[in-house]
Amino acid sequence: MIVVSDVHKHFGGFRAVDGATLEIATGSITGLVGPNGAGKTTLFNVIAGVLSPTSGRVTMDGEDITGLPPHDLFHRGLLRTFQIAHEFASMTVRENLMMVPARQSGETLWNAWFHRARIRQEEAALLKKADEVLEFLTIDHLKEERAGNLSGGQKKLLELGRTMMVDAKVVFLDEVGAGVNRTLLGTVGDAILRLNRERGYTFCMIEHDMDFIGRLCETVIVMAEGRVLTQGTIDEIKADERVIEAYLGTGLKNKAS
Amino acid sequence: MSGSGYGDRGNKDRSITRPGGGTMRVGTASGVHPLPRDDTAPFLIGERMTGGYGKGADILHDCTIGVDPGEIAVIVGPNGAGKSTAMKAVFGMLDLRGGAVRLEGEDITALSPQDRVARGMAFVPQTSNIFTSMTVEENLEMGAFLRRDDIRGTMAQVYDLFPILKDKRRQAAGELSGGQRQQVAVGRALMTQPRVLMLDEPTAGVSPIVMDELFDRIIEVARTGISILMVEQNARQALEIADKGYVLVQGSNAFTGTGADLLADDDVRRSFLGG
Amino acid sequence: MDLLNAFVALMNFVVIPASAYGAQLALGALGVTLIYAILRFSNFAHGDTMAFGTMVTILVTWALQGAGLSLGPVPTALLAMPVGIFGAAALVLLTDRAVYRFYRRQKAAPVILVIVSTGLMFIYNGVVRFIIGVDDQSFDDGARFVLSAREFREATGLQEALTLRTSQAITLITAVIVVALLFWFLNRTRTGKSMRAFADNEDLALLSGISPERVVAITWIIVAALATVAGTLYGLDKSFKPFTYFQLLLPIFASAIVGGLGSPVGAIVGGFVIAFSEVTVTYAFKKVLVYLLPDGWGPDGLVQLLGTDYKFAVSFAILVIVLLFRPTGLFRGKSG
Amino acid sequence: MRGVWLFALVAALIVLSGVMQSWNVALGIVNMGLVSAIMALGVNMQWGYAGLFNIGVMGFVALGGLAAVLIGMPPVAEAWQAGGARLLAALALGAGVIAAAALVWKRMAPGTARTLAMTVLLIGGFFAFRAVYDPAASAIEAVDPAVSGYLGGLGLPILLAWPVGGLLAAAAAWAIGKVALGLRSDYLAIATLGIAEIIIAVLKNEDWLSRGVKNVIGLPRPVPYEIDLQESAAFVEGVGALGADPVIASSIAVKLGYMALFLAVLGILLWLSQMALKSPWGRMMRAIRDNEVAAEAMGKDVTRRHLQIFILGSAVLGLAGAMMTTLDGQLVPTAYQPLRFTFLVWVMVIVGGSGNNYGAVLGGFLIWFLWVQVEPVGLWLMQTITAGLPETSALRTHLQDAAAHMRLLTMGVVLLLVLRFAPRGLLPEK
Amino acid sequence: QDAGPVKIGILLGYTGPIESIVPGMTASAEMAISQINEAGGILGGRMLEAVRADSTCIDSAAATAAAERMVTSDGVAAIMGADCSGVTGAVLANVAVPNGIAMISPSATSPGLSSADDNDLFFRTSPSDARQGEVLAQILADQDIDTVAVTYTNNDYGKGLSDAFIQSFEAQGGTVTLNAPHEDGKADYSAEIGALDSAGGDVLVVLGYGDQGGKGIIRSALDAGSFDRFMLADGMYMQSLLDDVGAAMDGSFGAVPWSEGEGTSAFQTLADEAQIDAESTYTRESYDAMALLAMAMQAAGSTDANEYKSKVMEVANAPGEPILPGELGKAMQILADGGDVDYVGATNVELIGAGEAAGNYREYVVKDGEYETVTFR
Ligand SMILES: Nc1ncnc2c1ncn2[C@@H]1O[C@H](COP(=O)(O)OP(=O)(O)OP(=O)(O)O)[C@@H](O)[C@H]1O
Ligand SMILES: Nc1ncnc2c1ncn2[C@@H]1O[C@H](COP(=O)(O)OP(=O)(O)OP(=O)(O)O)[C@@H](O)[C@H]1O
Ligand SMILES: CC(C)C[C@H](N)C(=O)O
Ligand SMILES: [Mg+2]
Ligand SMILES: [Mg+2]
Repeated sequence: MIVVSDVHKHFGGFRAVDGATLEIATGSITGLVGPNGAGKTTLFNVIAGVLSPTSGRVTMDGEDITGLPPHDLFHRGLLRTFQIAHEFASMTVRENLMMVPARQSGETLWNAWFHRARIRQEEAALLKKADEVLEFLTIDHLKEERAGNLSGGQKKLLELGRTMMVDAKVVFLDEVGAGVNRTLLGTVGDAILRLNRERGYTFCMIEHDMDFIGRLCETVIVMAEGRVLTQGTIDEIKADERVIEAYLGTGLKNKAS
Repeated sequence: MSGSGYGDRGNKDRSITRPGGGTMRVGTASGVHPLPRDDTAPFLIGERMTGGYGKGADILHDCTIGVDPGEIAVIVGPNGAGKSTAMKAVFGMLDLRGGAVRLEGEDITALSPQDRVARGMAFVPQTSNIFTSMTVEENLEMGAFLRRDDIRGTMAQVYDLFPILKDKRRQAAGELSGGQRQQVAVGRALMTQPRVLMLDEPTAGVSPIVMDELFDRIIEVARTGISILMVEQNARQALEIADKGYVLVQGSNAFTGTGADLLADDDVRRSFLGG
Repeated sequence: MDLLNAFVALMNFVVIPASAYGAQLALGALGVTLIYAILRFSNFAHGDTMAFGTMVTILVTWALQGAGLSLGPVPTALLAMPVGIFGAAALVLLTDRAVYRFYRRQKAAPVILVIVSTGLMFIYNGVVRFIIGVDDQSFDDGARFVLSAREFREATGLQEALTLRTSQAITLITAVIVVALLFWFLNRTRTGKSMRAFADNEDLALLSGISPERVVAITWIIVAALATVAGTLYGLDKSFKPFTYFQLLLPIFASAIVGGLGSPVGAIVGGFVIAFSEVTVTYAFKKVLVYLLPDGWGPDGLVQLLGTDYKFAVSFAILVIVLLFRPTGLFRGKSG
Repeated sequence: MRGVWLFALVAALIVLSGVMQSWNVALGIVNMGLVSAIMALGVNMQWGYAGLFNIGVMGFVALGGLAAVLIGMPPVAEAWQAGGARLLAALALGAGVIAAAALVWKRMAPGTARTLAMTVLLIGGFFAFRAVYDPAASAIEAVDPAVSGYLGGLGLPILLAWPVGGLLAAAAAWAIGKVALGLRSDYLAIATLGIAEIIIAVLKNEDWLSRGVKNVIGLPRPVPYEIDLQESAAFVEGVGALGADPVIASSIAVKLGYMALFLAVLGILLWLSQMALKSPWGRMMRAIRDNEVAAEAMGKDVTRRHLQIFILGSAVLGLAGAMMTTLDGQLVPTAYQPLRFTFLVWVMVIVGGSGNNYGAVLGGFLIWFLWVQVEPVGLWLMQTITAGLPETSALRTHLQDAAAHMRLLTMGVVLLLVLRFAPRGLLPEK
Repeated sequence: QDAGPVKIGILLGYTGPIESIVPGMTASAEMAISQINEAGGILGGRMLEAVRADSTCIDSAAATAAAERMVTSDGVAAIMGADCSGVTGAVLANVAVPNGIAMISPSATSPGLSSADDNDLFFRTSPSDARQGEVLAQILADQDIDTVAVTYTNNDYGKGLSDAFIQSFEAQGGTVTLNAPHEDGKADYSAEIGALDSAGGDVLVVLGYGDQGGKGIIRSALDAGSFDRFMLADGMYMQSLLDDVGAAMDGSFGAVPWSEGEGTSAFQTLADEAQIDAESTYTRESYDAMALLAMAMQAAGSTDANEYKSKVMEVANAPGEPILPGELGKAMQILADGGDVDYVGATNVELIGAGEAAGNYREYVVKDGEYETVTFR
């Protein structure tokens, strides 16, 4: 369980996150929604150790993880994707995935020089896994392509793919759906569900696509102006006046003629 | 760009910094003849475009997209289908190996992007579409760079459209949230008072309320006689307001029709619109 | 206690020389910073661009002197400077067309441009030495001093002298004018703003109808002007020798970086920070203290933090310290 | 394949200069080429693998050179007596002050109090240090300043200086890396440049250490002296049988000796680098280079990896520096110029192809060859151009005098040409 | 091989901080060669041939490479040079000693070279700076000046000379307020002058190069009004300095290796004929250095340094027939006949110790833009 208690993050005088308190239950898929600029990404960055909070605490399974560096959190099983894709542009798509798993013995120079056989074995296993993930994401034809040459949506898929390379405990997804084709997004949703059910991943996802959120998340947290506005099931949220006013709106006013 | 090798590893895609000139340009030199002039053709059309990045393989194959004044044309398709590429091609940021781009019947295939801006075309790219180090207001001013008249009116309209921007007008655009940046980007394009507005996934990452608002505005803008050409992954909403819809698959036109037609087509819905 | 003498000594040996040097560094650093901000690379050929502009100025100065023209107490070189600027601008525009433009079109990585500029540095360097030779060239004329040591002592009767060379005075005045002009241009004019937009996001600038080639050309012209002015002032104040201009590159970069690469204000502040730190840290404060303290209290030692042998290292030490506390320079320059 | 051709081309160029000029010249180029290749490997590790922009190459190379003195030269007993112990005490004191300051910085809460405490500690420490250090240094420097005036070295075999040079550079890199690696590219670059300048300033001015600008000459050699070979009957007989002149043969033999040593070092380093680059370690490094934020989020400890590669690359530079000083037989601090040691090595890496080890080696050889040969070629060119002009023509003398400067110009042109036609270097990364 | 010309290297700084005095040095050395060749060469008719190379004066690596090329590729039998102490020491240790080649330097004056590990291959026709330091200190003593500030060019020569000077000066009770180095080739010396001025002193002793940092220092000092008299060492002696700085130099003084007598005037005449400026520093020493090399080879009957190195002292010093400049042919004849010579040359050559000139200096003062002799020491 991830517990965020009274986290503040200020930029100069601006309070991007202003006292956010929330819980993400182990094994759940929790949605995080809210208007643009509500502080969702900033909160993610605080949890994932990219930004240090102005004040407040974040704990994971009771352990204080506030301010730990991202690589440390990764080793504790906390993964995240980026809203704006962060691919390794000059490496191939497949290498982008193969680099992910932690504690590869080949990442030590000593082994790279003197235990080459062991590395070869590990690499073969990694390669197989990476190819499976790519196939799943329908971009296996691009495995030798430089990741920098992918289309916007393909990069998003690659972001997601990285989280599938390891056994994570908690995965934070920052708008993986934005820019991804809806049909494919359906498949991605299936994958998330499967990872959640079969492997027990906990997910927390920022998303603006209510259908997608509705399909996956038991709990939805709504943020606005740096705080949690409300929390509930998708139906409760959709019915909440404040949420409609601040975030959902009432649909298109002008229809095309 | 993959072929040139001058790049930074990990450099962002700067394929649009390619004014004029290029390796393969349609015209007398390459031996491809401009297509015959056709007065019934749409106001802006990229016709039978074929081409790719740098010396790499073709990404577009005989792809055609077009739009008429006051019309909204929407391009949908799977990731990597070549939608963004097609937009860039229409805006002249890509070297075509075949086909032509015509505005008001005139062949503009050889024009540089900034000349196209001068002809009344505006484009909001999918990524890095704002001046991060400049304030929101300066971003808008830069949108109006080629205009010599008073821009205050237009700016007020943009602020009306996206009220949050007015609050943040003195803030560096790079400090905005994802959705806010998107709004700045569209605002900047509107500042040119274009005749054609090209948008590459303008609603990616914006909240539902802003998306609706944005679509509303796009309709309004279209009603003033401006042509709108946009790529969308929020395809259902987009096609609802579209006069024309194009489905691209692997660089070619797979389906073309009115927005309603496409929405009604089972195949299209299942394969591209998420059921 | 002799406040006046202490003050004069400090002015004479610290404030005035450091100000003039600082102004020269600032002008040089402005050029470097502009290239960095707008064309996005560290231009290692800048020192030699300065040398080239100065060389043209010198040649014209000689011609003018030969023709018997002069500006009275003001150095003739000021009259020749516009031609020098023109020459330097021609050189850099030509270079841009022949070299940089190609890489720009290829969207080459900044490091490639840095290395290309190293190549150009070699070439400019060779050309300058080829034309004017490797030696010191003197081209200052007119009155050497606004205020000379003897005059000052005679006039005031003080033990210490305050001297102000014409070149120092001109340096300070010109620097102020040039900087004011530059800032007005960048922040107030449309062209200036479009340059900032281009610096920020080249692709998008294009989509706003800003012509990159025009921005680039204007940038180079401004840089050439700054380089020539800085070089000429430096040459007037110190001496002209191609190799020294190459060496100037290091303090100039140090200035630009202390201030924050890409930030014009930073470049100016950086220039003065470097110049003053070089002079103060190695200045022996003994004399000043002797004047200030009561008789007999004066220090025996020199009260010098570091020997002048470390002068060069000092500016870098300052630089490193500044960077440790403000990793992108005093004025938050761009990075990477 | 392209690589094979290019290496063959460089080899041919060197052989050609052997035939046209002399084998001594050619071997001289080969030896410095080997050293340059190692330097280029070092820079390539930092830039090519990890994207660290280090332009303080010169400083690390100089530290290697210092190691050669500290290991190879015999100790100066008198100087040790005069102030050795005191000097060591001063250095220990200095290190203690810095450590204490670091401790204060770590332990105390941020704020004015901390800044103040640290400043006071540092300034007080500085004066205390000077009080102990200054007399010790002057006592040492007063010992027969014309020939020694320094502490001397350990008098150990000079080959030992090579790894020690690497260690010295690595230690410096560790210290620099700890403080400066957080900086972004251009800032890191200038910080390293600054630190290199400081290292050189210390070498130039701290006479007790390595005689400062008075230079240390006559370093011991790992290979025999020419004169000994010439005097050895066996050698003279041997080369006599080959019909060679003993003087020339002796100097060639000496150079071949160096070459064998250098080749062995380069070979080992190249193998290690290749293995590292091709392994998951190399992949991780490239990922970090491409996108630090993402690599960090993928569990890679970017800071530590940067430090690691910075230290490794610098150690290689130090090693090369020690080798070069051994080859030169002297430590001349004034010879460490950024143009020669930093820019030139960078040119080698970029022209060779950054990220590719073989590219770095190729660049090392090619650029060094050009650096040496461009001067005579320029001279020849000028003579040819001016051949038609009358002896007394002012233009002719001007042009011929200017020939020496053509070296820089030609270097520049070559560089631009290579970059134009092989933008990612002659042997690009993949 | 025994019939061809005998090559002798001339290794001087054609570029670098003393490039303005090197042409004169080369010309006089080559004048010695042509006189010998006109008189029939050495070793029974073999001609001498000069091979020039650039020592750069400061870049030891470049100088070593140049010397190495002379020895291995041109096959010189001896080296006349190098000029500046730093590069000379380097060439000696790295090239001359390993290859067994003798060197006679006309101008390397560092005291360290007296005790360098040279296998007896190194000589010089100029005195050690240990001597110059004494002379400079004496000049100050004679003028009752007891506090001075010192600045030296930051290299082997400057540092060595300042060490020697300060030692003598302090031994006689003088005070050095500050001993500050300066780098050559910089454009700005205000920091150095600031420190020197603050330290104070009656005169500023400048131990540098007259067309480099030394000149810059003097300029800066005059501009800032901090010193108006300077004491100059050998590296500062050049007309160009007086021409460039102008009237403000009047009253400054210094010393330069010099000699008078028959030999000097004979050289003067020869130099005038050949349009060489005999007054320029180290021209005489260069002539003598070259002459000594040739005579030593002749005396040994060999071009092998191991054989002729022991002859250098013999031909330079008594006993024997005195030889003046211009009489080199005669000397060769005497030596060929098995006689002995005592070379006087242009500088009254008298090699002492490990083979260096005993050292006479001319004390001068600058008056009306000219060097004016005060006395000889
Ligand atoms: N580095 C920064 N400096 C100043 N303000 C910032 C910075 N980063 C974010 N902000 C501000 O913080 C607020 C929250 O930004 P954040 O990116 O967290 O929003 P978000 O909820 O993720 O929105 P979106 O759905 O649009 O991505 C925004 O108003 C933004 O302008
Ligand atoms: N700069 C580039 N260089 C080379 N290939 C590229 C480049 N940009 C995109 N591609 C390739 O072109 C194809 C089409 O890309 P494009 O960006 O047009 O897709 P898209 O339809 O816009 O997809 P998305 O919906 O994901 O944005 C992709 O397969 C991609 O790999
Ligand atoms: C030519 C001279 C100025 C050289 C100087 N005497 C030296 O030893 O370096
Ligand atoms: Mg966000
Ligand atoms: Mg796209």
